Amino acid sequence: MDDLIWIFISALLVNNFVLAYFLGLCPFLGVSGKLETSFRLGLATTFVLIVTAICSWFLNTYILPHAPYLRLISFIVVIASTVQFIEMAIKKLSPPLFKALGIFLPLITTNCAILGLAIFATNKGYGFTEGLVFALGAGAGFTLAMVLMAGIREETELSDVPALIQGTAMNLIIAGILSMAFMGFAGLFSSS
Amino acid sequence: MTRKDPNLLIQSAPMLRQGMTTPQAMRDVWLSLLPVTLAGIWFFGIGALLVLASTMAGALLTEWAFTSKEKRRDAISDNSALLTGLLLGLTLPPGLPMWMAFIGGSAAIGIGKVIWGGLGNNIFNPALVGRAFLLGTFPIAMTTWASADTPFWSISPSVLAMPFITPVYDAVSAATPLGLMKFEQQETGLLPLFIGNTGGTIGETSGLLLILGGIFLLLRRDFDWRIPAGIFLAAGVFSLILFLVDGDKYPGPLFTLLSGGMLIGAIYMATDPVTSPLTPRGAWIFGLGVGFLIVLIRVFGGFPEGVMYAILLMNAATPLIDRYTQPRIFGRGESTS
Amino acid sequence: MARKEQSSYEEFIKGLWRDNPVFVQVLGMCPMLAVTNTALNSLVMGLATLFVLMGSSFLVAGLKSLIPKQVRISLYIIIIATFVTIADYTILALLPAVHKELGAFIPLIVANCMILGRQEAFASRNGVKMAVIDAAGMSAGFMFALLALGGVREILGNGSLFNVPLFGADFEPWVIMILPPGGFITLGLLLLFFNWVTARKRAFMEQVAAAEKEML
Amino acid sequence: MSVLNALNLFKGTFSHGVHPDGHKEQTVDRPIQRVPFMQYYTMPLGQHIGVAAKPVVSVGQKVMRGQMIAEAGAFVSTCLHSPVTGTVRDIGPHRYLDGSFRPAIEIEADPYATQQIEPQPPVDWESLSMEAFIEQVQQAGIVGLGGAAFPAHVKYSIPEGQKITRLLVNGAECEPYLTNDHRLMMERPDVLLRGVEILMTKLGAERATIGVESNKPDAIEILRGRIDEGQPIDVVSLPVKYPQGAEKMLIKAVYGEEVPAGQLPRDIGVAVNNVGTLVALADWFDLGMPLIERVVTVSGPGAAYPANLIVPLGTPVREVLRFCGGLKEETREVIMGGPMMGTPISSLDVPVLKGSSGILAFTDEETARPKEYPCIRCGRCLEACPYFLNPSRYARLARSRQFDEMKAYQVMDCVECGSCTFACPSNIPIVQLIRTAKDTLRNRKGSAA
Amino acid sequence: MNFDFGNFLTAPAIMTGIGLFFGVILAVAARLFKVDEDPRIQKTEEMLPGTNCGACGEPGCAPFAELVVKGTIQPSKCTVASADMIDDIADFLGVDAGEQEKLVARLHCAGGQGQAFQIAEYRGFDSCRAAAVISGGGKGCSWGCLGLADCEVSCTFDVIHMDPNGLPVVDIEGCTACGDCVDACPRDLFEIVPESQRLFVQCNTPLEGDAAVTLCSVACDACGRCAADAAPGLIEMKDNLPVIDFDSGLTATETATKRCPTGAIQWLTGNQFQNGSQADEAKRYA
Amino acid sequence: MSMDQTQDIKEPGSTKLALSVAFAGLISGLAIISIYEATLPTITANKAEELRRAVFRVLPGVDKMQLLEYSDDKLIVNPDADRKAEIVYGGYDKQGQLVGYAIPHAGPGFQDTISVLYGYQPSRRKVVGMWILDSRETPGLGDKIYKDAEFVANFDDLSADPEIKTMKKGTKSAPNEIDAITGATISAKAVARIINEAHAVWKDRFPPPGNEPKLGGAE
Ligand SMILES: Cc1cc2nc3c(=O)[nH]c(=O)nc-3n(C[C@H](O)[C@H](O)[C@H](O)COP(=O)(O)O)c2cc1C
Ligand SMILES: Cc1cc2nc3c(=O)[nH]c(=O)nc-3n(C[C@H](O)[C@H](O)[C@H](O)COP(=O)(O)O)c2cc1C
Ligand SMILES: Cc1cc2nc3c(=O)[nH]c(=O)nc-3n(C[C@H](O)[C@H](O)[C@H](O)COP(=O)(O)O)c2cc1C
Ligand SMILES: Cc1cc2nc3c(=O)[nH]c(=O)nc-3n(C[C@H](O)[C@H](O)[C@H](O)CO)c2cc1C
Ligand code: SF4
Ligand code: SF4
Ligand code: SF4
Ligand code: SF4
Ligand code: FES
Repeated sequence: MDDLIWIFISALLVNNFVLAYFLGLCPFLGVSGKLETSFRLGLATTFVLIVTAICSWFLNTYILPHAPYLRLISFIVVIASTVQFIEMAIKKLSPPLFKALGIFLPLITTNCAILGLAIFATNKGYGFTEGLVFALGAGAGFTLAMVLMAGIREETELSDVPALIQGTAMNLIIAGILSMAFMGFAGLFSSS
Repeated sequence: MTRKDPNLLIQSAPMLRQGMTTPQAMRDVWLSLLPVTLAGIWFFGIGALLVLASTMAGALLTEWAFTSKEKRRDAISDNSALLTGLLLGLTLPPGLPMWMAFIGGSAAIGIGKVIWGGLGNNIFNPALVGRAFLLGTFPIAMTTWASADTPFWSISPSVLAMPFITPVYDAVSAATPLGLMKFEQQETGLLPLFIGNTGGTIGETSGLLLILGGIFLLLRRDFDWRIPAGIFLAAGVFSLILFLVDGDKYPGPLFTLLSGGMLIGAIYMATDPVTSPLTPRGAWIFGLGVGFLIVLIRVFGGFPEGVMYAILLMNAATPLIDRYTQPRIFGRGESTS
Repeated sequence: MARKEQSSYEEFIKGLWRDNPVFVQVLGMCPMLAVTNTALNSLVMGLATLFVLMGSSFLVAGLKSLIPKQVRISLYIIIIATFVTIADYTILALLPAVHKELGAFIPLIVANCMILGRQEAFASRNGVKMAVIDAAGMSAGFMFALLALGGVREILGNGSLFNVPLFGADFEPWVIMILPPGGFITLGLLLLFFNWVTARKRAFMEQVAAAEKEML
Repeated sequence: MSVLNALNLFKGTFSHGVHPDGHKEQTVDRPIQRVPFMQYYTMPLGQHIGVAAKPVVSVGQKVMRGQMIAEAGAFVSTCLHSPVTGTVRDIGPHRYLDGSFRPAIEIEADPYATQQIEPQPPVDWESLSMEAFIEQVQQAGIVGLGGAAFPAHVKYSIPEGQKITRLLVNGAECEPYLTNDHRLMMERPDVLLRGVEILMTKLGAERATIGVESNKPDAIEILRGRIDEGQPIDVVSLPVKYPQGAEKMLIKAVYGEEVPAGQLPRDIGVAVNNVGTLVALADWFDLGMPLIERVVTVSGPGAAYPANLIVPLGTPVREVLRFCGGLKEETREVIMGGPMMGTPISSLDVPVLKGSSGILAFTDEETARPKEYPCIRCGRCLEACPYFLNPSRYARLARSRQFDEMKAYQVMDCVECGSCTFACPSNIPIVQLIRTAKDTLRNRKGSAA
Repeated sequence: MNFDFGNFLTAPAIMTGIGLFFGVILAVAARLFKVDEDPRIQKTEEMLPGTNCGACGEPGCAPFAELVVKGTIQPSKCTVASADMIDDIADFLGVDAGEQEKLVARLHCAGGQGQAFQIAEYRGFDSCRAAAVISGGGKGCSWGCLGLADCEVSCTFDVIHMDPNGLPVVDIEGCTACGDCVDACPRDLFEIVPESQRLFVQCNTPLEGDAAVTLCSVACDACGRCAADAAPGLIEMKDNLPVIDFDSGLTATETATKRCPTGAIQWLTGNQFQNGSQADEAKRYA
Repeated sequence: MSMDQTQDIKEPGSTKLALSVAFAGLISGLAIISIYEATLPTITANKAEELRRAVFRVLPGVDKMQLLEYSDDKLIVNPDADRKAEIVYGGYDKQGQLVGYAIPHAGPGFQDTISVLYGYQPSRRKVVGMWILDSRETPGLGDKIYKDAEFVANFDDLSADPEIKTMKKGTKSAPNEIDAITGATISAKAVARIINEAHAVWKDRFPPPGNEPKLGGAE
C-alpha cells in the first residue's frame, strides 16, 4: 500500500513526467495555450496512459517473455492501434465526447509520454496494479503541469513579453521555473 | 474666437488621486526591512553586508542592462529591482560567496522579471526565483551556515572566494534550527528564534523585527493582510495536528511559525502583490496553500525548509486562483468567470 | 511531386538553420532535453537519430509507391521502430555505459515527432536521393541543437566537455544545469539567442534590400 | 482596506469606495446668488438622456422667458423652455459639452425685457390623474439634476404591477468641491419638502428618506427642524464616502438592499431623486416655473471668486466664469460636474446644461498627474470599486484589446465612478481604458463585425 | 553462445500476427465506425504531415485541417509541412479569391496638425477612441481625424502609417480592404472604395462656410462648386458635403476638383496626402 | 494525393491494408531478430560482467557466484530465478566455500528509486560491502552515495543489528553507525534504510553455517 502511494506521489509531483522526466513536451509546449484545451488534453492523456498501462502489462506477461526483443515495436504498434481503435469508436458512438477528448487522441499516441510510461513501467518491473497507479499518477501529473502552464501562458498573453522571447523560448523558461518549483517536492515521503 | 481662451487641458476623470504611488510602496517595504537587515549584519558580521551588496548590484545591473532604453529610467527608479536584490540577499546564507550572490541577483531579475516584461508582469516572485536558482545551482554553498555570533568585523573566507571557484568554508558552520530539527530531531528554543541569534539566512533569523516590519506594512496598507494570515493559520493548524499526533517527532506550531524563512516569507515574499492573487478570496486560498505546502515540505519532504518552494508553487497557481475567485459583483448573485 | 527542385545543397543546409527541427519546428523536444546533460550523451543520441532518420527516409522514399495511403502512418511507425530497435541493441552492445545513461530515451526516438514528420512531409514525396539528403540535413540540425545544449550544460554543470575537465579541480559546478530546470532554461536562452541572430540577419537583409532600392 | 469596510457595515453605508478630500470649504458658506442675464443663450436640443427635443420656434421669432421652445421628441424625452425673453437667432450645430457639435437653439436676450415670468396659478396637483401628472412633469422639462439628466417623468411612470413604497431623496453630494445641493437644502428646505410631499403623494410612497452625508450637519439640522411631527419623512446622516450618491450605493447605505444588476431602483419599490429635482418639481406646481435655471457650484483653485449661483440654462460657461471674476492665470482645466465624474470641456463656449452641477477650474497643481507605472496588481482598485468589479483586469485586457473578454467580466456594470483610478498607486487611467472598451463594444454591437 | 533458430520463426510470426490482427481490426473498425464529414477536411488532413505533433498549437492534424477548411487558420501555421505541401493545400482549398477589382481603404479627412486646429490639449491614453470619448480629444473639428493611430495599430497587414502631419496614410499597394481600420476608427473616417475611383472627398464636417473653415483650413465649406463643375447629377450636396454617385454611370473627371477653395475634394492617384497638405494646393486653385 | 487515390478512402481492400501491415511486421520481425541475435552474446556478456563486478565488490575475496532463490522457506540454487524479492547471489571462494550473500534491494531515495546491492556474511553477522546498482540522485550531492569512497567504505565492516544508524558526519561511534554525507543526508539515510529493510527480511532466511547451498549448477 505504502509504495503504491509513493508510486503515485512520485509520478504526480516528485518525478513529474513533464517537469522531471521530460516526457510529452511537444503537447506541453505546443497545446498549452488555452486553459480549457490543456485540461481536456490532460484528461485524454491520462486515459491513454491507463490504456497503455493495460496494454503493456498484457504484452509483458503474455507475449514478451517469449520475445523480449520485440518490446519496443510491439508496444508502439499495439498501443497506437488500440488507441486509434478507441478513437474511431468514440467518434462514432459519442460525438460530443469525441469533440471534448477524442480529437486529442492522435496527438497523444505519437508522443513519448505514452511510450515512456510503458517502458518505465517495464523497467521498474511494475505489476498490474502498480502499473495502473503509475499511469494515474503520471496522467494527473501531466494534467497538473499542463493546467498550470496554460494559466500562466494566458496571463503572459496580457503582458508585454519582449518580442524576441515570445513563443517557445518563453514557454521553455516558464517550464524551467516550474520544474525548479517542483524540485521542492524532491524526497517527498521518502525521507526518514 | 475659440482660440482666445486659455488653451485648456483635457484629461479623463477622475481628476483626483489618492497620492500613494508604486515607488512609495516599494520604498515602504524597503524601510520596513532596514531593521531586519541591520540585525542580520549585526549577527553575521559585515560579511553579510557584502553578500547583500552583491545581490543588489546583480539585480540592478541586470535590470539596467536588459530593459529597453526608454523603460530604463522608470525600471530603475521604481525601486523594485533594488527591493528584489535586498530580499534575495536576506534569504541567503551569510557565508555565501559574493560571486554566487551576484549571479543570484542577476538570475532573479533576468529570468525572474525582465524576461516577463518587467515590473508587474512576472508570475513568479523574482527574489525567490533567484534563490531557487542558487539553491539548485550551488546546493552545498546554499546549505552551509555561518553561526550567528560571528565577530562583527570578521568576514568568512568563503564570502571572498574567487568567481567560479569552490569556496572554502570556515570551520564553525552551525546547522540551522530547521536543519537540526530535521536531521538531528533537536528543537531550538523559542527565545533565540524570536531574537534571531541562530543560524540561518541573513534576514530570516530575527522574528521580532520581521513582525514589527510586517505591522508597519499592514498600517501602510502595502500588502494584503489575508496572505500572511492564511499562511500562519494553515501552517499553525497543520503543525499543531502533527504535534498532537507525535509530539517528540514533529515540531510544535510556535517553532514552525518562528523558524526558518517562515516569517520573512509570509510577510515579505508571499505578499509580493505582483505574484499573488488580486482577489480577496484568492488571497485567502493562496495563503492557506502556502502554509500547508511549507509544513508538508518541511516535515515530509527532502528539504529542511519549504517556504521558497511553497511560495513559488502557489505563484504558479496564482493565475488560476485569480481566474476562479472573481469577486461577486454588486447586485449579482454569482461571480463572473 | 516536389515543386521546385532545390539544389541538394540547399536541401541539406535548410535543416541546419532555416527549418531547424528544434529551433524552428519545435519538435523532438523530449530527447532534446532529456539526454543533453552531457555532450557525449548528446552525441550518441544525435548519431542514433541520424541513423534512424536516414534509414527510414531511405526506405520510405524507396517504397513510397507500394505504401497504401490509409495505413501509411502505421507502416512508417513500424519501419522507424525497427530501425530504433536496431540502434538500441547496437548501442547496448557497444556502449553499455552510455546506454545506461540514455536509459529509456533511445527507444523513445520512435516517438520523436521530427522523424515521423520528415517521412510524411518529405520522404514520401521525393526521390531517394533528396530524401536521404534532407534526412541528413535534418539530423544534422538536430545534432547541432543537441550538441549546443549538451555542451553548455556539461561545461557549466560539470566543468568539462566530453568528460575532459576544462577548468581544473576546484571549479564549482552549476548543479542545476544537469537537473531538469537547467535543461529547460538553457534551451530557452539558446532559442532566445537563435531568434536574436535571425532577427539581426533579417534586419541586415532589409538594409541591403533598401540599399538596392536606393541604387535603382 | 476591508477591515474598515467591516466597520462601515455597522455605520450603515455601502462597502468599498474611497475617501477623497472634500474641498467643500471653498463654497459651503457662499449663499446662492443669481447671475445677471447675458446676451446669448444656447439651448442644445439633446441635453438630456433620450430622444432630442423638437424645436417649436423659428429663427427670428420672439420668445418669452419660460416659454416652451422645443417639445419632447418622444416619451423618453422632454421639453425645453427659453431661459430668457429675447429673439431666436439660430437653430443649428453648436459646441456641446462633449466637444462635439449638437443642434441647439441660440437666443439673443432682449436687453430691455423685464425677464419676469408671468406668474401662473398653482396647479392643483392633488386632483391630477397620474397620467396628467406625468404629462405636466414632461411639460415642465424636468430632468434629474443629480447629473444623469434623466427625464423625471419617465422615472415616475411606474409599469403595471410595480409599486413605489419608498422615496429616497439624494442629498449625498459625495463629489468633492460641489456644494450646490448642500446650499439648496439649507436655503430652500420648505420647497424641497414640498416637492417631497408632492412626489410621495403622487407615487403613493409610504415613506420618504433624505440621505445626507454627515459633512453637512447644518443642512441635516435645518431639514429635521422643518419636518413637523408625524410627517413620514426622515433625514439620515450617512458617513462620508464616495460614491455615496450613486443611487444604488445610496440605497445600499440607507436601506441595506442591493438593487440587482441591470435593474432599476423601482424594481425594489424605491424612487431616487436628487434634491434639486424635487425643488424644480415644487417650483413648477406652485409657481408654474419650468426648468429654466439651476444651481451651479463654481469652485476650484482656478476660480477667482468661488460661488453658488442660480444660472439660467444655456448661459455659456465663459459668461458664468466672468461673473465670478474669470479664471486665474494658472488655470489649466475646466470641468463640468464633479472632479470624480465630471467632463473636462474643450471650449468655454459650452453652455450650462440641465445636468451641470458644477463648474470647476483646476490649475497645474491638480492637473499634474504622477508618472504612470505598470500595474503591480496591488488590488487597491478592487478594494475601491463599489461595484466589486475587477478594474485591474479591465485595464490589462483593454490594453491588449480583448474587449469581449472584458464583457465576460461584466465591464458593462461599471458606472465609471472613478474610485479605482483614484486609488491606483500606479496611476493607470483605468476609467479611461474602461470607457474606451465600452465605447468599442457598443459600436461593435452596432456594426456587423 | 546459445543461438536458437526458434527466434527466427517466433519473431516474424508474432509481428505478422500483431500486424494482421490490428490491420484487420482497424480496417473493420474503419468501415464499422465510418463517420461522414466534409470530405475536404478528410483530404486536407491527408495532405497534412499527420504527425500530430501539436506544434501548430492545435490538438492534432485533424482539428487543424478542420480549421484550415473553415478558413480560420492559415495552412502555413503547420511547422512541419514543407512549402509545397502548403501550396498544395492552398490550391486545393482555392484560398485565392479569384479575380475582382481591387478595393482599398480611403480616409475622409485631410485635417492634420497643420490644417485642423486643436482647441484644447489632450492628455491621456494614446488612442483615438480613448480621446474621442473625452471631449472629443480637444480637436476643433469633432468629425475629423484625431491622429492617435488606432487604425495604424488595428491594420492586420500593417499598411497604415501615420505621416508627419499626423494623418494615417494607407499604402494602397498592400491594403486588402479587410476593413479593420473601418471598425477601428471612432470617427468612421475610412471608407472601402475601388482603387479605380479617383474622385474622393477628404472631409467629414457637416458645418458650412466659415464655421467649417475656422476649424480646419482644408474643410469642405459646402460651396457646391464641385457639384456645379462635375457632370450634372454626378455630385450632389448632402448635409453640407458633396456626395459622388459612381453608380450614375456618369464619368467623374478631375475638373470637379479644380475650383475647390480648400482642396477638400481630391483627384487621388496612388496613396492619399502624397503631395503634402492640400491647403497649399487649395491656394493654387483659388 | 491525386483524385483517384482519395476516392477510395476506406472502400477497397481492407484485406489489402491488413496484409500490407502484416507484411511490414514480417520484415521488421526478421530485421529485429537478426540484430538481436547478433548482439545478444555481447549484451549478455556485458550484463553478466557488470553483475559479477558488483558482487565481487560487495563480497571481498569471492571467486565464484551463483543465483539463489528463496522458495518454500529454504534457499535453493536456481540459475534462472526471476522473482525479484526472493533472489540473492551466493558468493564462494576458490575452495567453493560460501563467503557470503550479495543481496539486491531497492527503495525510494531523494529523487527516485535507489537500487542497492550489499554483501552480507552470516558467519560474522556483518555487512561487508555496498554497491549502488542504479539511482537518479542529484549529481554532485546524492550521487556521493556511490562516488564518495569514504561513504561507501562505511559499509565494509558494518553491523546491521539491531539496525544501521545514520549519524551526522564524523560522529559515528558504534559498529552499527555510518557517517552521513553533508548536503546529502537524505540519500545517505535512504541507503541505510534500504539495507535495513532487506536485512529485516533476509537475516533469518540464511541457513546455518555448514548446510548452505553448495556451489554447483551456475557458471
Ligand atoms: C523566504 C525564505 C525561503 C526559504 N526557502 C527555503 C527553501 O525552500 N528550501 C531551503 O532549503 N531553504 C530555504 N530557505 C533557507 C531556510 O529558511 C533555512 O536556511 C533552512 O534552515 C535551510 O536549512 P538547510 O541548510 O538544512 O537546508 C529560505 C529562507 C527564506 C528567508
Ligand atoms: C458615481 C456616481 C455618483 C453620483 N453622485 C451623486 C450625488 O452625489 N448626488 C446626486 O444627487 N446624484 C448623484 N449621482 C446620480 C445618482 O446616481 C442618481 O442618478 C440621481 O440621484 C437620481 O436622481 P435624479 O434623477 O433626480 O438626478 C451619482 C451617480 C453616480 C454614478
Ligand atoms: C538541487 C538540490 C539537490 C539536492 N539533492 C540531494 C540529494 O540528491 N540527496 C540528498 O540527500 N540531499 C540533496 N539535497 C540537499 C537536501 O535538500 C538537504 O538540504 C540535505 O539533505 C541536508 O543535509 P545536510 O543537513 O547534511 O546539509 C539537494 C539539495 C538541492 C538544493
Ligand atoms: C509588499 C511587497 C512585497 C514584495 N515582495 C517582493 C519579493 O518577495 N520579491 C521580489 O522580488 N519583489 C518583491 N516586491 C517588489 C516587487 O513587487 C517585485 O519586484 C515585482 O515582482 C517585480 O515585478 C515586493 C513589493 C511589495 C510592495
Ligand atoms: S490599483 Fe492600479 S496597480 Fe493596483 S491593481 Fe489596480 S490597477 Fe493595478
Ligand atoms: S469606475 Fe467602474 S470599475 Fe472603477 S471603481 Fe467605479 S465602478 Fe468600479
Ligand atoms: S483615422 Fe480614425 S483611427 Fe485613424 S488616426 Fe484618425 S481618428 Fe484615429
Ligand atoms: S485595415 Fe484593412 S482595410 Fe484598412 S488599410 Fe489595413 S488592410 Fe486596408
Ligand atoms: S518528442 Fe514530441 S512529445 Fe516528446
